[in-house]
Amino acid sequence: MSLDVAWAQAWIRSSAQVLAEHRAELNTLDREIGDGDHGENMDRGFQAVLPKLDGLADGATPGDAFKTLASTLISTVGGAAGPLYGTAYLKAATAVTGVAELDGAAVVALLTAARDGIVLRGKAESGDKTMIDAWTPAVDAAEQAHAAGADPALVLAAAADAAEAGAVSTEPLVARKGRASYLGERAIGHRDPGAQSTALILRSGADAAASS
Amino acid sequence: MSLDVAWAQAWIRSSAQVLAEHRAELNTLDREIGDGDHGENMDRGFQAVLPKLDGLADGATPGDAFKTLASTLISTVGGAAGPLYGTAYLKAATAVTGVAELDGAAVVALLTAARDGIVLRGKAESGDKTMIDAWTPAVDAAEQAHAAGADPALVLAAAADAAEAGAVSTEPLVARKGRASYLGERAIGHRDPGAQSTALILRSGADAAASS
Amino acid sequence: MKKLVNDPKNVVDEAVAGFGAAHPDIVRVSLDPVYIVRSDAPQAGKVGIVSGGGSGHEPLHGGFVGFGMLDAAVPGAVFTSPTPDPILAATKAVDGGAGVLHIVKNYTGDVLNFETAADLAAADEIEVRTVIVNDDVAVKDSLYTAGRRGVAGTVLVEKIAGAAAERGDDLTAVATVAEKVIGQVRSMGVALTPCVVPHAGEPSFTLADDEIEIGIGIHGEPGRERIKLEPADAIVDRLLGPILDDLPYTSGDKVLLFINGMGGTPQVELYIVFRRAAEVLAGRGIEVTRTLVGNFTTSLEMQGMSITVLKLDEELTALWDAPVHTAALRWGK
Amino acid sequence: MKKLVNDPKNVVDEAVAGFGAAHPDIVRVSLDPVYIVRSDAPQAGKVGIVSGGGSGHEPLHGGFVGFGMLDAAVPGAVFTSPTPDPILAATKAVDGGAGVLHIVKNYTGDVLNFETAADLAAADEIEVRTVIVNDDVAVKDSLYTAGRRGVAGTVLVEKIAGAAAERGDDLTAVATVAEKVIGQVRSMGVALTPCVVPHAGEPSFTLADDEIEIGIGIHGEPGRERIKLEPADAIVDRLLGPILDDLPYTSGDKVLLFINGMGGTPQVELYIVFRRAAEVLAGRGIEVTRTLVGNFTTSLEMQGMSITVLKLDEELTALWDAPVHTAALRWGK
Ligand SMILES: Nc1ncnc2c1ncn2[C@@H]1O[C@H](COP(=O)(O)OP(=O)(O)O)[C@@H](O)[C@H]1O
Ligand SMILES: Nc1ncnc2c1ncn2[C@@H]1O[C@H](COP(=O)(O)OP(=O)(O)O)[C@@H](O)[C@H]1O
Ligand SMILES: [Mg+2]
Ligand SMILES: [Mg+2]
Ligand SMILES: [Mg+2]
Ligand SMILES: [Mg+2]
Repeated sequence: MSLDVAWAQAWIRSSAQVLAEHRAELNTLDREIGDGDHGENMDRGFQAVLPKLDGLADGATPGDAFKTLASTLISTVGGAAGPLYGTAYLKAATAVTGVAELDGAAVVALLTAARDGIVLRGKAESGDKTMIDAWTPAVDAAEQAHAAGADPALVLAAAADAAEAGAVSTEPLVARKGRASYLGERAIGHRDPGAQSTALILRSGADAAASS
Repeated sequence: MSLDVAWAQAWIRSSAQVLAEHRAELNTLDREIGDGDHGENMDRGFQAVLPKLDGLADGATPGDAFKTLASTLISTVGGAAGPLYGTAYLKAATAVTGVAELDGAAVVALLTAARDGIVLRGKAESGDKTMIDAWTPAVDAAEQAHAAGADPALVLAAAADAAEAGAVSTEPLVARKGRASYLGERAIGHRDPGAQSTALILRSGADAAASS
Repeated sequence: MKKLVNDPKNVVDEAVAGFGAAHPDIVRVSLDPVYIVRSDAPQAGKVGIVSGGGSGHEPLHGGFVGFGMLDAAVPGAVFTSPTPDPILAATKAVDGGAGVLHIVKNYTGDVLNFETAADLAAADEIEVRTVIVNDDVAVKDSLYTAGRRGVAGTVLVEKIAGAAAERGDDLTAVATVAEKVIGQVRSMGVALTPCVVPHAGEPSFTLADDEIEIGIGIHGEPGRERIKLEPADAIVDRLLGPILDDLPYTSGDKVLLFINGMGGTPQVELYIVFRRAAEVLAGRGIEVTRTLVGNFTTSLEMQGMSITVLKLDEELTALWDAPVHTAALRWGK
Repeated sequence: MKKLVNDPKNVVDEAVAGFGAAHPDIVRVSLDPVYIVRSDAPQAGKVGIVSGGGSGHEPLHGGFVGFGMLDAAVPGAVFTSPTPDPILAATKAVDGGAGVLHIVKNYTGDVLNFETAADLAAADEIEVRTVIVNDDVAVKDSLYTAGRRGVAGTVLVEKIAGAAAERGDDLTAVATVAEKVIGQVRSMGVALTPCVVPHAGEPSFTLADDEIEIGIGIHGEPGRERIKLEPADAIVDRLLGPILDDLPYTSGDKVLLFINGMGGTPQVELYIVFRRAAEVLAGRGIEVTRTLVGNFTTSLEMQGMSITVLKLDEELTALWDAPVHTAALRWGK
């Protein structure tokens, strides 16, 4: 199992499939505390990148795949998620530029850069009930797994587990960023859609690593 | 029992009460094949006349009461029913001008003038599925009852019976006048609201005569 | 029923009062009897133009009172034609000595009440001419019906007759141009949902979740046929067919294409409809030279729309383009 | 869901195409990427004004493109802010060398996407200034929220900034007047019914038959509180209170009072609301000197309305009165 460009492509393809399958669910989460389009937005963006993946040049790196994904998300998703995920993948791509195969440290760098990109654009802190509440636990778990000597696939799996728990952890929160922040106490009891899509995407990445 | 101004006032008051009671029913009939306001329209007009009835001068005749009713209906009902019933009562009032107490012939003259007034304005023929399908049988029945020697109250009762049957007889018809005419075959099976209000009004007149 | 109303009985009075308060530069309103006139009425020497009908079709007619269009509008109760009194009062208020044109939609109640008002005005020595708008091809114009209904085409009659009066045409000339528009304008509509009359409190009709009513009237009167929901383009084709067949418009004709919202239809949908209608007309060689898109003749909150096509010539085009300054239609001034 | 659409995926493209076909005298449209510009863009030496946001709020923003208002509008998918590409393309299309003002409603997505587009424009040496409209007092403006939302007050910002640009103000001056409007305009809305986003096919939220949502957002975002239906006057009072308290308007102030329909509310209801709002303002000694009533910032077919109050001075009044010629707002030309 090596985290090369084939893995990056598999991750993106599997994310597209998973997001398509969860489109309605993400819309529903967003309808409850936002405007109901998050599934639609993510699906549009990830479907749009699929044809472009095949066009990657010979010798392309994972970073090239993420850069393609970033620019596609920026130009097709719109809403809050478009710039946030777009920036995340752009920063992730930069963090691993030129690296043909990611090791555990590179995986941690990639996830950290992605999370930092989102914070740079969206200014959310932990506990604001946003996708950051999935990303930051994922970054922390990845760091710990890597420090404990886990292989890259297991680093990703730890990140995915933590992101899933992080998504669940948004349920009792009041939101302080994004549309859900307008709701005050009424947001309590609902899971943040962006945190949920982050969990789905990171799980896809871990699964792709496990089977690649 | 005499058909004097007190009877005319009692008739109008009882019509107002009966129309108020059947307001929703007439609206529903009109909703099915028209625009749903016939009960509203009739109720508005007859409620508006009530305060004016008390203001009739001493020595007023039934014709004066009908004239007051006519002008009130014309100025408050609107729609098709306002001018049609307004003209009916105006012509009826003219037909019995100055008569203090109506005999059977006067009742027939009153009903005939009312019906003719409606035809003059609305140009409907029998079988067009309009209020004429209640009025014309009523006029015919009144004539026959009078010819057979019935007293004025019984002439009115005969008219009321015939109007009720006439209203029912509109059910199988296709309409050729009024809003229901737009419906073609789809009007079949529905009773004409104006024919129904005519039946209610003539029944009120007969009841008022029977108890006056 | 959820509506932004106080007592349903006061809907028209309060709305007219609000309309007067919102547009004091354009209109003044009378509340007893209820009518709306140009703030500068009467205009000496100008033909006055009065229209009216049941409320619930706003901006028709009050929204079209002002320079270059109506001199007065007479709103009846919701979906009920006004009585003769306010029509007469409005007619008097706008009479500038050159006579008054009544523009009446073809419904029995409207025709009869305006007729009585015209008789009373004549008794007061005001010359009144009446034109009856009957543009709705959903209804067969035959001896067996009350004739075609007047619907959204009324807006075009009011605009063009208003421009003719404003340029100084006499009563006969204004009536003639109004009749010309009536002769050349045809419409047909569709409802996706019913509307709720405030005093009734329940829907004017019911449609299943997948049904639409083709040929709907503007008071929720049932139309030609009830069908399953179809794509917008197919619905447009269904409406345009009878319109174009009724008054044969031929290749090379210039027309005004008017997509009218029934009140509750989002504007994106009206433009989707416009796109297809323009496409179909172009396919027949008919040139769309003027357009109007929006909620102009509504049925309260009904979802749906109507398509109106008016055959234009130079005169009508110029009168359409002439300045107008009303609450709902304004240009050139 | 019953809508006049073909494939829900094509709603925006088809509506924009229809809009372009309906108003060729005012705009031209690009379909890839999707944006709407003045037919005479770019205007050399004039500051360009670009706004945009999710579709479904029509006539905002495309209906306000034209002389004296916007130079371009960029519609995103329904209720989803546009991506940077079309914003950049529209910015380039209207740049006449004097810089471009972006008018952005305060939603995270809108702010971020316009931000990226502005960065890209700067890289192309187009000077861009951005103003963020946040007039909705239903949302607390605090560190603990994304800040107040931009709603119907946006129309007033666009009109007044557009007039400033049209009279030749430079970019700083146009941005300054836009900020002045933003500083003095406040709004709050109510929903009686939800709306249905075409691709979602189900209502954006649910309200019981006797419930209304006070403080609704224009995407169907829940508001401040859900209450039982009340008479129109009581609802108006509930909305006006927070508006007037947020920006203390004092006796003697002159204001523009704007009653905005959410799309599915009949016009009679908007005027009933106007009547009460004007009454309340008069009671506080606040003079209504300009008015606007109608569907200008909608949420598809949602029933409901919002009230917007803008404090006027001579400059803002003159800019409001200046000629404008767009599909949805037109006077003086
Ligand atoms: N400032 C922010 N920082 C981080 N994430 C945010 C921020 N604002 C919103 N989000 C995320 O974006 C998600 C909503 O995305 P989406 O529905 O696609 O966009 P929109 O809110 O524009 O409709 C939220 O669930 C949240 O996770
Ligand atoms: N031309 C006509 N002649 C006689 N009666 C008519 C005519 N047109 C309509 N009607 C009667 O009027 C009734 C409808 O009255 P109403 O609902 O009050 O008026 P509108 O149709 O204007 O809403 C019909 O049921 C019918 O009986
Ligand atoms: Mg969303
Ligand atoms: Mg009726
Ligand atoms: Mg009626
Ligand atoms: Mg969105």
